[in-house]
Amino acid sequence: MKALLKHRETQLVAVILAMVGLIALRFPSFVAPASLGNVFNDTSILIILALGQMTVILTKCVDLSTAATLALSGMVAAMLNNLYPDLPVLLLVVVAILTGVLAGAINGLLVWRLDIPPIVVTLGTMTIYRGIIFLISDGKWINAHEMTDAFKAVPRADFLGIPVLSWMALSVTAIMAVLLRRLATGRAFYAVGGNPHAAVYTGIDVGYTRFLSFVLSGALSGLAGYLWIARYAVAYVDIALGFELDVVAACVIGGISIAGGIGTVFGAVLGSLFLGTIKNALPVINISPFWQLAISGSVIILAVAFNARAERRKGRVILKKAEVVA
Amino acid sequence: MSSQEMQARFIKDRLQGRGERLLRSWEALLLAVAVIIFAINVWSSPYFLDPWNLSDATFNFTEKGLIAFALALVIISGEIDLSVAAILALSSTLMGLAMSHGAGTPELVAIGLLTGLACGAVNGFLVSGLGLPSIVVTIGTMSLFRGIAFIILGDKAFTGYPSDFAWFGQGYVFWVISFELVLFVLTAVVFAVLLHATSFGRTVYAIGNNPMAARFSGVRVERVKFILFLLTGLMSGLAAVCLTSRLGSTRPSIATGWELEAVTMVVLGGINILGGSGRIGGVVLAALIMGMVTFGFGLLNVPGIVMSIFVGLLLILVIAVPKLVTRIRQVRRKG
Amino acid sequence: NVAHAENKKIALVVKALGIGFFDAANKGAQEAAKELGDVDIIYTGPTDTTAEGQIEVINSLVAQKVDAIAISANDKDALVPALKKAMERGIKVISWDSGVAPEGRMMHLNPSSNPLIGNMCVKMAADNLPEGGDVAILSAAATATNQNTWIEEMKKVLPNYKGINIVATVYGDDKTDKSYTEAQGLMKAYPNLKAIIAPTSVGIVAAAQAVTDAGMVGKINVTGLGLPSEMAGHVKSGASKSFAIWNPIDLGYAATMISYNLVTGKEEAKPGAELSMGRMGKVKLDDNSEGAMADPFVYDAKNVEEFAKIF
Amino acid sequence: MIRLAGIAKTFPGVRALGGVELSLFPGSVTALVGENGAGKSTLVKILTGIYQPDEGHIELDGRPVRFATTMDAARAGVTAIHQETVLFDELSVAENIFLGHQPRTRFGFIDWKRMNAEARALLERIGARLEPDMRLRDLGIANRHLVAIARALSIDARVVIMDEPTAALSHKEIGELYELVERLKAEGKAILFISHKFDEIFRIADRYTVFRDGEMVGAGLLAETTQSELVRLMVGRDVGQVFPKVPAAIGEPVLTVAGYCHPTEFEDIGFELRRGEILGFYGLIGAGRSEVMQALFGVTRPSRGAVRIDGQVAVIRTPAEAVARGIVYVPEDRGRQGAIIGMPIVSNVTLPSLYRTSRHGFIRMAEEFALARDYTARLDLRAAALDQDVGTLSGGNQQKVVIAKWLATRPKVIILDEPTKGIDIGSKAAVHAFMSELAGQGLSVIMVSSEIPEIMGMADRVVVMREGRMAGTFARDGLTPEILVRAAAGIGEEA
Ligand SMILES: Nc1ncnc2c1ncn2[C@@H]1O[C@H](COP(=O)(O)OP(=O)(O)OP(=O)(O)O)[C@@H](O)[C@H]1O
Ligand SMILES: Nc1ncnc2c1ncn2[C@@H]1O[C@H](COP(=O)(O)OP(=O)(O)OP(=O)(O)O)[C@@H](O)[C@H]1O
Ligand SMILES: [Mg+2]
Ligand SMILES: [Mg+2]
Repeated sequence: MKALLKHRETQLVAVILAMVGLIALRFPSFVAPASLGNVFNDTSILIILALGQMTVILTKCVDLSTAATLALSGMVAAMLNNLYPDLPVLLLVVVAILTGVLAGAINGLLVWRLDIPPIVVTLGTMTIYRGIIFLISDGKWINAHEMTDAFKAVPRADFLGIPVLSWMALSVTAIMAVLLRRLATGRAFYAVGGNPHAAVYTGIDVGYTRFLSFVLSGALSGLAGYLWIARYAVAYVDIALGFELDVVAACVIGGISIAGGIGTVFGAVLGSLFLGTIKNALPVINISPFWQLAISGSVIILAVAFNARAERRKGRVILKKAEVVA
Repeated sequence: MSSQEMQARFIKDRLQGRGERLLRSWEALLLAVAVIIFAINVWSSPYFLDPWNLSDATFNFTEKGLIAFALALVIISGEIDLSVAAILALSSTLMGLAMSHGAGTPELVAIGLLTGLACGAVNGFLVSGLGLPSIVVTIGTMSLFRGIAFIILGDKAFTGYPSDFAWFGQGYVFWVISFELVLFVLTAVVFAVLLHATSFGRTVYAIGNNPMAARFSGVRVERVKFILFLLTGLMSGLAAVCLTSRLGSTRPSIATGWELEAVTMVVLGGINILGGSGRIGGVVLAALIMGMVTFGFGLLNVPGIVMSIFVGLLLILVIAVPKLVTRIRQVRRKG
Repeated sequence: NVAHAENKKIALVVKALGIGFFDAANKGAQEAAKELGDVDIIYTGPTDTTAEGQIEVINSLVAQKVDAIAISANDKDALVPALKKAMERGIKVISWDSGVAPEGRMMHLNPSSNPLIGNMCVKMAADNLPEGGDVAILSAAATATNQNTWIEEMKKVLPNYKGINIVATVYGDDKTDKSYTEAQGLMKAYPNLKAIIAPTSVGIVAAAQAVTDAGMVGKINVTGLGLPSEMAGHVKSGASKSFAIWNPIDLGYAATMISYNLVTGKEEAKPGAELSMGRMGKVKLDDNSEGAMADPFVYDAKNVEEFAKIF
Repeated sequence: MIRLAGIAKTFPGVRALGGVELSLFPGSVTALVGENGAGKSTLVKILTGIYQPDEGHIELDGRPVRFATTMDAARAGVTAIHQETVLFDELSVAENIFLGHQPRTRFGFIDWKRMNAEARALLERIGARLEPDMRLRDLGIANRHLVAIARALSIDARVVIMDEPTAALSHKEIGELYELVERLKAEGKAILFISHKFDEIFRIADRYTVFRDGEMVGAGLLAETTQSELVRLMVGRDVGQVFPKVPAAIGEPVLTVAGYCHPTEFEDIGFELRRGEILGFYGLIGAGRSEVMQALFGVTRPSRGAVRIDGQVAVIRTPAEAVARGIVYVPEDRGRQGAIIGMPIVSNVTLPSLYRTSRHGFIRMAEEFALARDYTARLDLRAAALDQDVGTLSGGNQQKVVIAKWLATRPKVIILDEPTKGIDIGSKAAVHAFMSELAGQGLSVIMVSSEIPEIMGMADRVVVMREGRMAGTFARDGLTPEILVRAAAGIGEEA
């Protein structure tokens, strides 16, 4: 029990529950199951992106191009749908994911083969990918009526009473949990971020592992790109502009250490839910829209300070008597 | 153990001469790029080589450059500040607030600078006082500072700044030389001296290379970092004075996205994003390059996003190409 | 290039490239250019809706020595210094759609009169609510000039519509996802909501989508200002009973015509003047040198399909 | 069993190995000796597939093999305990042991259950009392090393390489390691043992190979050689006295420490340091000596106690304050706390004394170089130029830069924490000679060391620490290794 209390994740669950409870006091309708389901559904895309970003951060890198990759993949899918309405939606989803994979692979290759710091690479590709959207779409929007109904229907389709969008987030979470816990590649992400130098000695190719994490992040951004565009039924250059910072913030709130090697799937999901709940709740509890930005900023800072305290090294204890107390 | 090490007791001061070092430096590469871009601009638009037009073009980079100089020091010390644009917005908002209560030009400038300092102090406290990672702290304060601006201003705007206040962003010191350009050059010199010729600058490099060893060498790491965040806040406040004066009005969304442009400028300028190396001269050249690219493309009416593709590519290529070249050389030597 | 050198260069500067409404305005400008013969249109703007971006664009247009700038502003005040400088260098500057403060331009062409638009928005909501009810506004950026003016006008005419309450104003920043989330928030916070008024083409589409997704079609009516091509689907589904817009093609056309007449010196923009706009007739300027083009036009299930093909 | 033929390896600018020959035999321990930077660790990395040789080849049972990855080497039965710690703080003990070759289920997933069970068995085998699910970051340095050993043994190997395995172990664990080596030998494994400690080489090894500047300069049976013969092969010349302590005039007290306490690390420390004195601090690894020194230097904050410098009470809260009062500290962890690798020699040397080479905060280049030149020359630094990055120097020379940096501040007290750890015998003699010289000039020296010969040879007095407390202070006269070991291990106290 005590061990449970100490876990960052457990604390985060408690904070989220407390927050939801407080909102419920003023707005009971917010905690109706349907309403909470909606909050989760709204957060699904953030969860998917955060899980991708998490693998990158685990390897001591950062991917600032996720939102741009999302927009690019979504635009590619939407344009194809517009030009060839007969193509099956599943194929378009695959195309979106592959676009993401390609974008991620470019990031990964630059980091792996040319040893350019990830923040520089993704800062560069972030603008490049958005620029490419402008070039391929000629800056035009693709609007709801230019997409087929089947294309738009997928995320909101109902399966066992839950929208497919939520199912997507749930299954990506499950897959990532298995990947990071039960596959050698997953453990390699932790090893590479925890101690890149030592990873070399255990036969892990540090660069290649980072490459893989970027590809994975790209693939998830690609999937999220399709989901985003189908859900909001519009595609244009500035889709999800600045969203990459939300994704990084969600990871950090969820206890993924920016220094690499520390973090869990559960944490990333909770971090996203936390951010999602706040963004969802603020308009509901009638907080002036002008306060929202400052509130989410403060919350991020608090979360970072909180996590840093939890993470602070206990230090080695030499004195015997101190050891008993500690 | 190389044979060099085994030789004489006498150790010479420098491995390479000054000239050779300059020639091989990042700045030389940037200068070449700048000259090429200048030439392309001259060739592609008849309007480029006009003193007034060139003068107008400098506004594309002067304010961002002011921020980039201070940011460069922060990045060399191994930290980062993503809240610079938000600080600018908050400074501008508080200046507007003061103006609406009847403050005159000197007070406005003071308030702009002080707000910047205060925001820098908040960042500095969180990063060096509490030891939190600067990249996430400043993502947080970025929302916080701009959020406060939104709280104050909401959907309103401050307009009607005193007419003499306009001089900072719209005034000319001599012929086509604007006040902002003079300020840019002066600040560049001050920061170059601070970084390259003072003991403070030296400790900044030491911290960026190895904060632990710097601390063990008697460097007051926390204090230096705090000062750097203060400086960045101050420069953001200064940029706020210029931009507010140039726009003649304030809205909370002012300077959105500038943090990434400033970081891009710094990195393009050859400052190692991981800390420890880089020079102010590079940042000056990077500012010029980015300004010329924006203006040159603007004259051809190329949309802004295409310019950013170009800057993004430049950012990656300028770092990638030298690495590729050495790699190819190595392979050739072996093969 | 010699032949072109004598052509008048008129720059049509928009809030951001890629927005359907402005692309349509560009069509109108091109039409005017063809009619006039000796005009080159430079259609440009930043890629995101910021004042700083527009200033850079203005600076490069000044450097190119264009003859006129016709701008739809992202910020009423911030553009003033840059546009003033343009005027000092002999460039004719007018604003259209979203205005610039009087010091920064020679005249402003309102697509329609602001009181009319405000009234129309409330009327469209009220027409479908004989018993009255709660209504919310979904705006664009909190800084958008025209949005704020229209919202003020809406509030002014409210007493004329019995039973209609405006319960909230939220801002979607002309971003789809933000507008969508805000619309969802409105539905959650106000269970009795009967209509959402979104006087922005991005917001209205997102709100209609949100209403559809929440299964509230028929319960909540989305109305406001939108483009027929973007709204056709939502009118069909019933999420939106009706919406209004002026014709952006006409707007672009008129702005170009006015600019041309100012450049050639045939006409002068001053309070009380009457400026001609080609096939659109004439516009009379008020004390602020502002003029309104036409009434907003209402689209509903009957006519939307037809116009969707045009813009 | 395994044979290396003509192996050569060049790093940019450095030829680490050139045409090396080496053979290992089953059931036999081969000691590999050589100065710092002779290429020993590089050879280990080639043998385990981390580096690829530029020339030459490896033969296993007479057949040439190629180790493209560490996995190839492991499959061929070669395993190593590396010199650097190659462990992961955030992972469990079991994962640290099996990372890279985890047991898998039929579907390719990691079999955590089996992994933990196998880890438990391995840990038992080497006598480590650790749970497989403990997180590594909660372990002390010695236990970490045991995990590293368990990791090496988790590969069913025929060739076991140990690169300075005893450098971080204490007395007791070293004994256990020797037993393990004997057991492996009895199992018929071929063992390569790298060490700078000659007593231990002669104790457990059968054969030797000597490297100098990346070349093999000698090999044979240990029974047929002597220590001085090995040293001559290593260094290429005779090395004089290793501990050239010259008696120095001992003056008045410079540093007095009384009732010094820290909440978790040490308690009730008190001693006096006099002018010209070398005060040794001995103890088993982890006794808390470094902690005391770092508190004196202002890195950590003590909870109670008084420090006096020249009779004046001194409160030291930061290293900067310590330096200002004339106390300087040469840390144990050279790479992380000592040298600033990415900066030139000159900047490293002048960093703490910048105020002396600058006016009003502006640095004067000429004075700066003069200062650096002066102190590096005194320490006989070997480098090509003063603006060369410190990272390009060998370990011993890096240590000299750190010492030069502190001498340039003209301190009263210099604290040397394990000054010769991992330093070869030639450089060691130089450091010792220099220490002696400093004391002779009236500087007070505190020397923390875990090597008995060094302590006995150099110190005027010795403080022994055990588990964060003082276990006794001993004068040089009549001191025997026996006394030190008993005090450090607490033998005789309980009995
Ligand atoms: N990755 C590398 N890049 C460049 N030079 C290297 C690298 N690794 C080793 N060297 C150089 O190769 C030489 C041999 O180093 P090595 O680590 O093998 O020495 P060693 O014999 O193990 O020394 P020690 O006794 O200090 O452990 C040294 O000069 C070292 O600086
Ligand atoms: N659990 C640990 N985690 C991280 N670093 C450790 C740990 N244990 C030891 N160290 C580091 O390893 C080095 C050697 O530690 P050591 O065991 O020598 O302790 P110490 O306090 O230096 O005691 P002494 O100097 O008496 O040996 C020190 O730099 C110490 O900080
Ligand atoms: Mg070695
Ligand atoms: Mg120690």
